[in-house]
Amino acid sequence: SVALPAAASMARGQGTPDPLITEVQDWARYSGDGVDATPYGLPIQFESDVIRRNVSWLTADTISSINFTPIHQLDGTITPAGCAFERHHSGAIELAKPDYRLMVNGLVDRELVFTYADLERFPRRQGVYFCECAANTGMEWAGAQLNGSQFTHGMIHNMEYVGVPLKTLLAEAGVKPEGRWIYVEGADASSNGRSIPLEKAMDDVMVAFKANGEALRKEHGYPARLVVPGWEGNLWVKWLRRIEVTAGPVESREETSKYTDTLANGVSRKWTWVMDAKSVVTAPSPQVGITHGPGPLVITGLAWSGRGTITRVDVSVDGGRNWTTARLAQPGVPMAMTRFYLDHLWDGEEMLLQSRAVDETGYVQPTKNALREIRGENSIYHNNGIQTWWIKKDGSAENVEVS
Amino acid sequence: SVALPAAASMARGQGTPDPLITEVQDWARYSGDGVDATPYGLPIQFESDVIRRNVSWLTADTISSINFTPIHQLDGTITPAGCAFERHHSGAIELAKPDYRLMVNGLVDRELVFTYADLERFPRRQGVYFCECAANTGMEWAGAQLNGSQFTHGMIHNMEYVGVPLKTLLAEAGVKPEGRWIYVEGADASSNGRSIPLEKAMDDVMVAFKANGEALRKEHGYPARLVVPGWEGNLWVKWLRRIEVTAGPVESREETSKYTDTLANGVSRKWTWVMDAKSVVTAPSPQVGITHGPGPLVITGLAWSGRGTITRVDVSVDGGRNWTTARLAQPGVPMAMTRFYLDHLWDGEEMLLQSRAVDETGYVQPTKNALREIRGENSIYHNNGIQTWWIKKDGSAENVEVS
Amino acid sequence: ETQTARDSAFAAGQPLGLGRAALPEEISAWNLDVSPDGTGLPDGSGDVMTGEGIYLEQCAACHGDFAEGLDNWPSLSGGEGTLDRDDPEKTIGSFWPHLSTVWDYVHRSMPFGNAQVLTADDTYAITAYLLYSNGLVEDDFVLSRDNFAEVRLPNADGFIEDDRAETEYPAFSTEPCMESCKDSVEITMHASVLDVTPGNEGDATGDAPVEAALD
Amino acid sequence: ETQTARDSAFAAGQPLGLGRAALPEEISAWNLDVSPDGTGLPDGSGDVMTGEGIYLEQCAACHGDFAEGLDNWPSLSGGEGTLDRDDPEKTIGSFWPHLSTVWDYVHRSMPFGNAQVLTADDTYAITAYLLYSNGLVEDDFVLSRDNFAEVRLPNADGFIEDDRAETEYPAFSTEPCMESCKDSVEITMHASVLDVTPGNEGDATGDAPVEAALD
Ligand code: HEC
Ligand code: HEC
Ligand SMILES: [Ca+2]
Ligand SMILES: [Ca+2]
Ligand SMILES: [Ca+2]
Ligand SMILES: [Ca+2]
Ligand SMILES: [Ca+2]
Ligand SMILES: [Ca+2]
Ligand SMILES: [Co+2]
Ligand SMILES: [Co+2]
Repeated sequence: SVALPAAASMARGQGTPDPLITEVQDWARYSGDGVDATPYGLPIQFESDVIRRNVSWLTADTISSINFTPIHQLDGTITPAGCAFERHHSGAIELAKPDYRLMVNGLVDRELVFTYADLERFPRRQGVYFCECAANTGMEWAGAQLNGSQFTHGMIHNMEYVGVPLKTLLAEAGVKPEGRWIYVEGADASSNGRSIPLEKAMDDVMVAFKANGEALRKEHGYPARLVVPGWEGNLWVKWLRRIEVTAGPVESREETSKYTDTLANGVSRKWTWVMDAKSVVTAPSPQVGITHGPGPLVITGLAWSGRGTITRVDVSVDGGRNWTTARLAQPGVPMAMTRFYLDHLWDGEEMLLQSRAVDETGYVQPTKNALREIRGENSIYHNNGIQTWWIKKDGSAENVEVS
Repeated sequence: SVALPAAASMARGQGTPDPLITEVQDWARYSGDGVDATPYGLPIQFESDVIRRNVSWLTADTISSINFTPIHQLDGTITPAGCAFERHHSGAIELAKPDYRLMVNGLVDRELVFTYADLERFPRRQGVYFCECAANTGMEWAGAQLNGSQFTHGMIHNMEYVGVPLKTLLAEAGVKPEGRWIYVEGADASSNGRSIPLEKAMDDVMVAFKANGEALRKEHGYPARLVVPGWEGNLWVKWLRRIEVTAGPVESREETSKYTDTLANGVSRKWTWVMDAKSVVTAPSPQVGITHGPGPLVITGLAWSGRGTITRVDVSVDGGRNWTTARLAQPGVPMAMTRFYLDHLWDGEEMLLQSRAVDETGYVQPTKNALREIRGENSIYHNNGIQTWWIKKDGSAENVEVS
Repeated sequence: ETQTARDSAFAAGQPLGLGRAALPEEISAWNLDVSPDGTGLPDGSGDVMTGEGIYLEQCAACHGDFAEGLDNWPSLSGGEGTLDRDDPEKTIGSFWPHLSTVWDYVHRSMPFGNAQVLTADDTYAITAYLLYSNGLVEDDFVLSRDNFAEVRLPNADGFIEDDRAETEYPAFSTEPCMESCKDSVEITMHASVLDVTPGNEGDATGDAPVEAALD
Repeated sequence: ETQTARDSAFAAGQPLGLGRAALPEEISAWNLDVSPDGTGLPDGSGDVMTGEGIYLEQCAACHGDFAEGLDNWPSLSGGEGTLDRDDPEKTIGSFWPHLSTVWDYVHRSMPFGNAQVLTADDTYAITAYLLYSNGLVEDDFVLSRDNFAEVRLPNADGFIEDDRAETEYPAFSTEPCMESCKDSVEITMHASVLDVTPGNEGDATGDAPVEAALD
């Protein structure tokens, strides 16, 4: 038998027998719940803190607002629909399938109306994709602000979608040669609309009706939403009711007043659709301190890129002086989240924890300062800079920035 | 513009304008739910029929019983935890993380006790795997019996698991050379235990604590269960409390009285762990008739193999006379579910719908009669024969067997 | 026969004949978007004073009497010259490139909580008032489809197309440093909202809003 | 230094020093499984008559007075000679290969709803009674660790190891037929439980149990 690290002998010191083992517990004696107890189940009561949370001062009210996925408590890559973040502009609406209509109009040979039942008759496809709000990490542009990965990076989810390729629906209507863009719009009162170049529309965009196996949740666009792989969440129109083929972009409110990125000189970038490679250490992090003291520690996080697959994630425990390439839990999936792990022996000293994603294009996630040098501090959107968590000796953590 | 199929001109006949379009609906005018409405969400009320269901006459009571995943209503490959089937032998127990203990004992250098917090400190891995009860489709051995893919094939789910490789925990304890098997046991009152050869234990078995991103649900073994890729669900011990390294199998009740397969001559196979390649058309099927009449029809289903990846699925609409290779939604994933689609133009005539899975070993899912020829009708478990749905002219469907 | 039909319809990307023709009344009901060149504008007109009346009744409670904003609700006027400063104030006058966006958004998305009910005339009038409150027209201004294209918003030229491919991707695609990448590392900033970790009530109530990025 | 420690501990599959030593009392509390050769059996003994008393009190309500089963609850005796017939009746006497399994299962999993409370003596006695009710011992039989190995259950040789690799995989791994695979196809059987499609109450109440595979 092999020699154990120092911590081991301490932790394994003899004590008194644990009554949780030596005494027959109620759950080992009496019956639990039968198979008719929860036809559709929820998480166990002990996990009641694993929920979406909103930050009340971010917006004037909760109807046009956002909440955050508890990424700090999740693992793997799939986001459960129940706690996948929501962003509404006029609240989550309740739209029954029999009441659902999808119109395709504009520069097409045949302007059409589909029912939900029609949608289910087209050939389907399936894919896992992340949906990230362009404003994710937006509160951090001017400096460290929110204390937890849920709040700094939680405007994202990653689900397995099933739906009809948009190009199939467009082929059904027949796109005219003058058609160069599409305009997509939701059935809610915000009538949230965005313009998308036809090239993307004919590539991988889909009209999805299932997420993680089941019907889309109400708050994610039931019965049908757009899935725009790799592109900002605002384009993923929920409760999709209309697709118009147009010659040019509509330049609607969501693509002019919002979702444009103002540079330091006051000029603003528009049409910044793609989400660049990004990563974050989800735990340990401010909401998930280290409670076990020195020794083996799993450092884990998520990485994603709107430009393809994540090929590598590096982790630094010293604020970016030295980096170790982390283990990807599985090979990267294009425009989907990748889980990474760094198995670390923590010496109990302070750490400045960072992660840095690399995608298949060779793009390396930049520092926040490198982004600021180019964009200034007023971009609001597309903050994909490297995040730093200051882990203190007591295992607690804080959101900081470093030189 | 191109000529349309006959059905099209009918369906597109002019009518009166649809008030759902021409009148401003309430959901397009007033606000929906805010982002604080559902910190952890559930499916929309219209999907309240997408639930696990049990069949009361199958067992004496619901405490040691099973319910069925509504696979006929799902799509994609991920099973939502909320409606993933349950099998308990003494009900689903409520075991809090602080009360959780995992013992490793027997033929090891160091007999150990781990807390839940300890488990989270070991290097983790991630994988999507199907978990199929060996009794899935067991009620169909003597002939077509239950009328719906949920009931004939719903003792299965497919989730993304995260946990600690069992070999890591065994290495921590140090397996002695005499150790050839492990015995695994749950914390519930059934103390459900099974023996597993060490070779499998050291291969891909894991002690999982997350499924589909979040903590395991209570009914799936919170806070930790065994994941035994490709092998029958009974081995996937829930509320795992003990792993013993042994020289031989314990031959416990779950591996002698149950989960053995009696052949026609009265001799029973034991240690039939692996789940052979299998598939089923989930829709259309008895619970999901065709409501739209002739024309485009999506035929879809699931395929899986405990011996590796699904490489191909064939579909027949004429009871196995002729076969068409279906489209796999994504390339097969080892020991995980694969979704298949056949885009079909239904002529409105009767169909005898079948699917036939092929896995990477070249194994081809057999007919039920081919299985019966070898095993007889009393095997109870491991019925992976080809399923037939009789689709009638009115679109309704029935579970049948064919010559 | 089925097989042949499937081959021709599915393989060649031909239409499947699903759905039905959209009727003209249906298209008019939903095809409401207005483009920068005025495409999509309906008949009608409205003047500043009429617009002020409707605005005060339907909008001012949230956006302020002179569109200057209220509490956390968006301001629709003011902010000129702030785009290149810290925390720019982005309004119709200071930021928006196209008047069409104002007309379209107000018509389809406002008033918040009671949307998609404003008439074309209402919307012309409110839009005229919003131009006026931004100091872009006089109080006798009347807006209609005919003069719509003449109105140019101050920041019309303030936008460029996404240029990350040129300005960022080359710089961010070099082989990253792995060892001794810096001499020293200092903490330069601490989280300004420390008490964000919430209880179980699902609402992280922090201190003052330091940067309310989402308004 | 950290890096070195990590390399040595994680890379070589060395123990990480997590967990603590299991104490002897703890191991005895949970290491209760009994193997076919009797490994795991504790001290103690019990006779048929004592067993009958406990059985009638704690077990008979479900399994019947003579272990013959009741309603849908499992029968524990009878069924001899049914294994090669349709619907075999599988009991301790007709099917189970090892007595250890009876002792172990009764001790750890029964009585259903109040498990893991039987003493070793109770369990020896009940097991003796179950042998008796299966006609395998006389009514004066006393069971203990010492004579445990002498008891052989009738179906001890009734099991073979999984032989699918030889008996099935070759036959089921040939290139499948794709066209005109049969001359004709007839429906040979219809679903016997047609009304299984349930309402929303989550319980598919069908007719009579045709095959209750899960008991
Ligand atoms: C109950 C509060 C409320 C009322 C009343 C209201 N608004 Fe708004 N308005 C909002 C909110 C909230 C937003 C932001 C919505 C979003 O971002 O999804 C907004 C956004 C806007 C914007 C876009 C601002 C920007 O910077 O992008 C305009 C223009 C606007 N409103 C005009 C109006 C007009 C005109 C009316 C009356 C006809 C009106 N609003 C009535 C709350 C209100
Ligand atoms: C409340 C009803 C109930 C009582 C009381 C009860 N049992 Fe059981 N018994 C069951 C059920 C239900 C099962 C099947 C459990 C399962 O499959 O998970 C079972 C299974 C068994 C089996 C295994 C049967 C097989 O074929 O695999 C044995 C042996 C057994 N019981 C013995 C006993 C003994 C001995 C007692 C009393 C000490 C007892 N039971 C008390 C309900 C009961
Ligand atoms: Ca239009
Ligand atoms: Ca503002
Ligand atoms: Ca600022
Ligand atoms: Ca043992
Ligand atoms: Ca029986
Ligand atoms: Ca039978
Ligand atoms: Co953008
Ligand atoms: Co088996």
